[in-house]
Amino acid sequence: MAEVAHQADVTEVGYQAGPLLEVDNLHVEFPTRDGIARAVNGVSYSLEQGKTLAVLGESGSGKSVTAQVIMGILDEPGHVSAGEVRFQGRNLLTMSEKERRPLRGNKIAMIFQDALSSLNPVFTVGWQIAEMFRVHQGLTRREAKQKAIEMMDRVRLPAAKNRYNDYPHQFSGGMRQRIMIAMAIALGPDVLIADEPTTALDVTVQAQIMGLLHDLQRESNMGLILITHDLGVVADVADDIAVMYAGRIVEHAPVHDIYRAPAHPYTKGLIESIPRVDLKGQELHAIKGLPPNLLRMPSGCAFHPRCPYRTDQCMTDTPPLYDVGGTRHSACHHWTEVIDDAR
Amino acid sequence: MSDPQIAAMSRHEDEDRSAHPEMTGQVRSLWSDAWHDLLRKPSFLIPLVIVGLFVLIAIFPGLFTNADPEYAELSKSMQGPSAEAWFGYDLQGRDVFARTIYGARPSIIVGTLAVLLATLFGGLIGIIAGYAGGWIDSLLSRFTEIFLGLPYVLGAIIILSALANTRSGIGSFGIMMIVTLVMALLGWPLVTRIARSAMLAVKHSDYVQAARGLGASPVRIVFKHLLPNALAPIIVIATISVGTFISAEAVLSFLGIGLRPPVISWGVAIADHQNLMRQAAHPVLFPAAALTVVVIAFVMIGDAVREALDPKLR
Amino acid sequence: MGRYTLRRLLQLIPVLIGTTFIIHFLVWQLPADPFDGRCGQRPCSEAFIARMNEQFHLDEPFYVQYFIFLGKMLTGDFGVSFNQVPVINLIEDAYPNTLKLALVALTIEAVIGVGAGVMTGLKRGGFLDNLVLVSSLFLMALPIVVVAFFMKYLFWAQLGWIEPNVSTEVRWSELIVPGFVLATTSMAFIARLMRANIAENSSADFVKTAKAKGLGSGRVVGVHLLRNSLIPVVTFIGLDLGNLMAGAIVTEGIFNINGVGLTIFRALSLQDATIVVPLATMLVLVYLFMNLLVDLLYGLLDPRIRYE
Amino acid sequence: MRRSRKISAVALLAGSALVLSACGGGGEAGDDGDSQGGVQGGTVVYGACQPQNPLVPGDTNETCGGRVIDALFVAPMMYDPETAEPVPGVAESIETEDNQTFTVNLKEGWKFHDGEEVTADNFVKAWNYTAYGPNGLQQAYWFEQFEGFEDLQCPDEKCKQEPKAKEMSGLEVVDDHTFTITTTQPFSVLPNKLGYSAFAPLPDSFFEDPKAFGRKPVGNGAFKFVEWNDNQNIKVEKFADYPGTDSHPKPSIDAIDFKMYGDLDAEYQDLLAGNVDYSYQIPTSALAGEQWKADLGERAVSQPQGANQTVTWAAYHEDYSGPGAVEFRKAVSRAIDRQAIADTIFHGARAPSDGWVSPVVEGYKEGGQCGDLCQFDKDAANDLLAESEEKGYTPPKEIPFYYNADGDHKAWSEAMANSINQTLEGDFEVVAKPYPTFAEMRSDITEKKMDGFFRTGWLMDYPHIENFMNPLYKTNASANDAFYSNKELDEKLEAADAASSSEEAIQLYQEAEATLAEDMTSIPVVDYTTNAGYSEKLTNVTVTPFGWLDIYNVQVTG
Repeated sequence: MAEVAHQADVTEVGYQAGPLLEVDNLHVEFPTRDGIARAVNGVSYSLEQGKTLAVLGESGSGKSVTAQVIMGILDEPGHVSAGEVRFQGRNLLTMSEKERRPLRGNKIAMIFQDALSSLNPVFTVGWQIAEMFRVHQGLTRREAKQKAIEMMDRVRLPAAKNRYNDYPHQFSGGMRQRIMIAMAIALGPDVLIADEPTTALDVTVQAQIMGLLHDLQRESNMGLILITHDLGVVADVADDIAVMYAGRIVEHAPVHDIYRAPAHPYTKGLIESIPRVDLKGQELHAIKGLPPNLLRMPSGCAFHPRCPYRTDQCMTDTPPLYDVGGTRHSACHHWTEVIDDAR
Repeated sequence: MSDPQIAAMSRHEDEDRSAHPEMTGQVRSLWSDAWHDLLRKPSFLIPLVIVGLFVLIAIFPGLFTNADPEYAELSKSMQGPSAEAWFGYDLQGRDVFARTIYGARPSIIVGTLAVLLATLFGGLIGIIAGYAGGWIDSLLSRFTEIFLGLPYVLGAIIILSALANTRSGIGSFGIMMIVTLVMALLGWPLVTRIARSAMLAVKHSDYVQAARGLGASPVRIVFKHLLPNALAPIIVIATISVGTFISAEAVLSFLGIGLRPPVISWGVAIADHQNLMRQAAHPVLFPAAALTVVVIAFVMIGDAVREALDPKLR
Repeated sequence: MGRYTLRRLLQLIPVLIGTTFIIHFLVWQLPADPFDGRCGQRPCSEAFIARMNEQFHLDEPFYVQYFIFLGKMLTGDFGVSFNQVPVINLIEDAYPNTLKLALVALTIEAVIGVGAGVMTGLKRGGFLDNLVLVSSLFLMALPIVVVAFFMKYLFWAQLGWIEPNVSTEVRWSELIVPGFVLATTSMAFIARLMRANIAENSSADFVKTAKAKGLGSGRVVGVHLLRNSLIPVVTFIGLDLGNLMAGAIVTEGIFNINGVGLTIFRALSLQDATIVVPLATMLVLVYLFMNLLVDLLYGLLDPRIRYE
Repeated sequence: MRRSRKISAVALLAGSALVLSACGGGGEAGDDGDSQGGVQGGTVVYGACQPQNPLVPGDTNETCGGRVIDALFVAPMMYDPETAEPVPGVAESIETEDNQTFTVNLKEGWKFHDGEEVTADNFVKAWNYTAYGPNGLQQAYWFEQFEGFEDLQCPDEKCKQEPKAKEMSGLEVVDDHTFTITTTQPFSVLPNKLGYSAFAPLPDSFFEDPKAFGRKPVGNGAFKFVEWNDNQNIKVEKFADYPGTDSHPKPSIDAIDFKMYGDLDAEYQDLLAGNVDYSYQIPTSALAGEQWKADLGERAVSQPQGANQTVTWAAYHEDYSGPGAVEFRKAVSRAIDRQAIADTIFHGARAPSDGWVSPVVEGYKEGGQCGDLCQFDKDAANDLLAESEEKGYTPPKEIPFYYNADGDHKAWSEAMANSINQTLEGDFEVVAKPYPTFAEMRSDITEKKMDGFFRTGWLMDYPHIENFMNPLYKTNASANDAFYSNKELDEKLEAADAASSSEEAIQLYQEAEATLAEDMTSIPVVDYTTNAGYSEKLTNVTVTPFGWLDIYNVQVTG
């Protein structure tokens, strides 16, 4: 830890010791015809250099929206109503677009779930990677091409040179995601946000991509935010896990703690729904009920309609993020029972 | 005029279909959703009311005016609007309001009938070509392209000039039918193209393959799966075309080769009086306004239907 | 691609034969005898009719006439009109004018249509957006004659910026207003098409990627968004060239431009099929080749399209 | 569109003939024309249209080409620019004793534009060529009265066999500057006719390559051909060796640019903008509300023209013949409010007709010969209708009135139909029905297929009452559209043709005209008025009774 911080000190002038990236009490709202949808409701998490934070949750839980806020690419009409996002101590949300743009792609990069639709279909992949160098570093076309081919090699794309002029649709899914990654890490960002990077891929390819991400992170010592709905893929790569539900973090803990003993009934449900080899023959648990409607959020704990531990208190009081010990937190009034059950 | 837009729309439409074949699976909800959607949209309801009004005028022109549209008094020629004649008098001294009212019927009949014919014929050919494939498709496609190769204005002028023989005393109905048939003749190939590609997209979609795999009879496949799904783009193109066809009819009438007396036509009224605009504009203004309103209303309805039925924009 | 082009070209042959046959048939066979009214109030002398019939092979069955015509067209012989003017002269005079007019119209519709479409597509729901939506509806619905008279009245009679008619030299600058008139409908349509494309693509994933890459909004819109949204518009514009050329009749008439449409229309009213058929055939050729070109262009613009 | 409709209307109005009269300068004597110290030089831009035939005098039968031919060629006679009286052209004199053999004496010193001298041979060869059937020229019929014309016509329909002769026996060259014409019957107005452009001479170069000549004509007139850009313009320039005549002096201007328009409105706007110097037609848009007089001021010219508009009955059709039909036609004639139509529909561009002959021609009888029958009177019209019913005539329920839609005839046709319908109280209706083209209408007219009444118009070929009688009403005449046959009329016309003096001839023609009121198969409606305008650049402007600019005396200033 100390070493890492020291390194950062050297590389970044004016960087004050502390987490690389912090999301602090973030609120995001989407005005709609039927009312305001509160997609993110006071989310806080932080990311250290060289670490991997997995953000877990169902679709609509606010995990991708949070990532888009960090990148500054939130779609209209969504907007941040409160909170801060600090990168190396500076609040990104109060920066002007002019100050912020150089960070995007350069310091904080992002890859998306569907590489086919995320890559521009009408430009060659090489061109799209080279664009990073040309725009951010002002390289000439030839220099940028050279660099882009290097990056393509780096993400282990076979015959990179020959495929520089190919279009996205000419690649397989896994290859496309490698190209996205090459593009994202082209400029050596400090933070890489991977939004469901393997969801659309075959299982075997998933593992390759996760492996690649993991390797790259170690090589360049960047912070990685891995957004996923699949608890299974993060076990081997994540350091910490933040579980989100209905726009809030419901549990935040180091990865081994969570697997060992989840402190929130939702986390518990997620873990139980992973098919496991050692529990062969047993019934697979699914969390009952549906994710909440963001326009008509349940009172109290948003999870209570689906929660087996529900009490009257859950229906009225919104649970705070209880300190569960160590670096663990859980937003459940009954977290003690949940942990006990798990053990 | 009408032709290029429709062509491009159709191209657009083609893409949607082939790019999202899975969308066609949700046909029933699509139709009912579209309907519910439309009923809530002012951009659909307002033009619908306008079109409704004009259809009413077309059916019962006598409800809206007592004046005889053919009664002419030269002494009143070109007199401006007054309490007696709201829209004034035309060159022949006829009541412009009455003529504007009576002009609705031919416009609407020709526009809708031409679209109907073009859609039925073009749709049928397109569906057959798309469903049958193979040499039937090739043959029908080449046949369609021959007619598609005739640009709209040029084709209409040539055909109408060739057909414009009055001797047989064909009367109002005959005149309208000739114009209708020519417009349908030039309009059907577009519908064919759209119908064919819609059919192709649906035919290759997973659920149709599945139904086939499960041993559904061809008849069942056609009526249960293919037709309902292929119909949406055809309906969209038909709705939009009504407006553009009415506009096209007016231009042909203006050129002197479309509708003509004894049919009372807005396009003819504009052509007859555009020379006199420096003297008085009202004999041009009112029919032109009526024409514009009707066309806008139809185009807006078409646009709303397209939005409702086009899954991509929802 | 090469094989695809070849196949398309081969497919064009029956279409061309079919279309020209239809035109030939309609123009030559349907109307009354072309020489009925040629000699004014008196009937034409039999000698005159005999001379003309022989010169234009009118005594042959119509399919023979058609093949004679086709054969001549293939060798580049457009024949002479009833008044013995080589039709190629008319084509040489009229074609450049119509082409120029269509190109001006194309430029105007592309610039204004794309501009308006991009602006409104990026900022939907605003005042400008509604203005463009409403005005484009109007432009699409207004008969072209109304637009033409209005523009001429405004720019000539009121402002005095233009001459009432295009001169015989047909200078580019003189074609701006007629071009605008000719372009109105397509312009409105392009604006709407572009707006829809921009709106659709601006929420597309690859635009998000472009933003995430840290590109300036100018580059995001100007390179990534525009390039994709332009594809359908470019194909539309390509197809429109043929339409504009064939549809310029009204505009050519009102601004006295000696173009193809006007020449055809005049020839039709004089029943001179010798002029109508070759000129219409030339228009159809342009129209069909533009269609083919657009199809091929589509493949270049959108690499996802593959030709079997 | 509109443009071409109007043009064809004008161009074909008269059917066959137009008279090119560009002859000019009546009032302004003086050898070199510009005696008034006017400015020499300059180009007149003349509003025009694309000729429909090669530019050969014997093949040009419409005004678009006629106007150009008129500048390029001079016939033996010419017509005075102001009065349209025949005056000498290339001919020094035309002498006859029996009105059947005419001796034409040509002036010396006239040259073609290629330098060849104009001799008697040039006339005789040109006329024989025009009349020769297998050549199929449009104006062949002008030589019908010449002896030997029949022998030059094709013996069979398809012209497979050669005609008996190649030269008319009625033409004989006496010497280089004298030739004689012999007609089959006495024809007193022949010299009058010889001003028409079909009688122009042709140079030897024509016979070498008639086709090329038609695109690049070589004439003997005051202007020589420069270039012809189809549908754009035809340019001609002053011919230095043109000798000039008293009435048609050497022109003051250097060149004429016949600029073609597809649309009268466009032409008119260019006239206002100064891009056109002379327009011989003002569009309806400007006539409406007298707008053009406000626009042009003194430069607006309005004067009678040698053309009229009649309607003709298909009296051969069973529906329109029999006892009482004549009274019915008279009733219809009295039910047409000519004055209202002239004022309202034509905005003064036409005047109500009072007879069958244009008021501008020699032989027009003051007050007209139609009398009350051409006066609108509702009661009188209904009385006539009642009379016709008494005699047992029942008109069909629907009476079609045909007009051609490619001319500007719709408005007045409808107005006339309305006027008749609203005046006559009978159980029938007149319906104005358009033929798409003049050609198609002519075809049905000449094939005797009409089943109602229809518009007929006549633009004089030459300014003489004879031109409004013989071609139109004589039995089997070429433009007798009603297939009318009246023995008394025929006799009067023959007598007039053979009359020994001009006065006597006119008297007889007028008597013939008067007989037309008996049957009313042709009903006069309106007479044409020339409405022309010219630019500020032109001075000394005369507009001829044909409606054309006097190009010999006009001057360009500024």
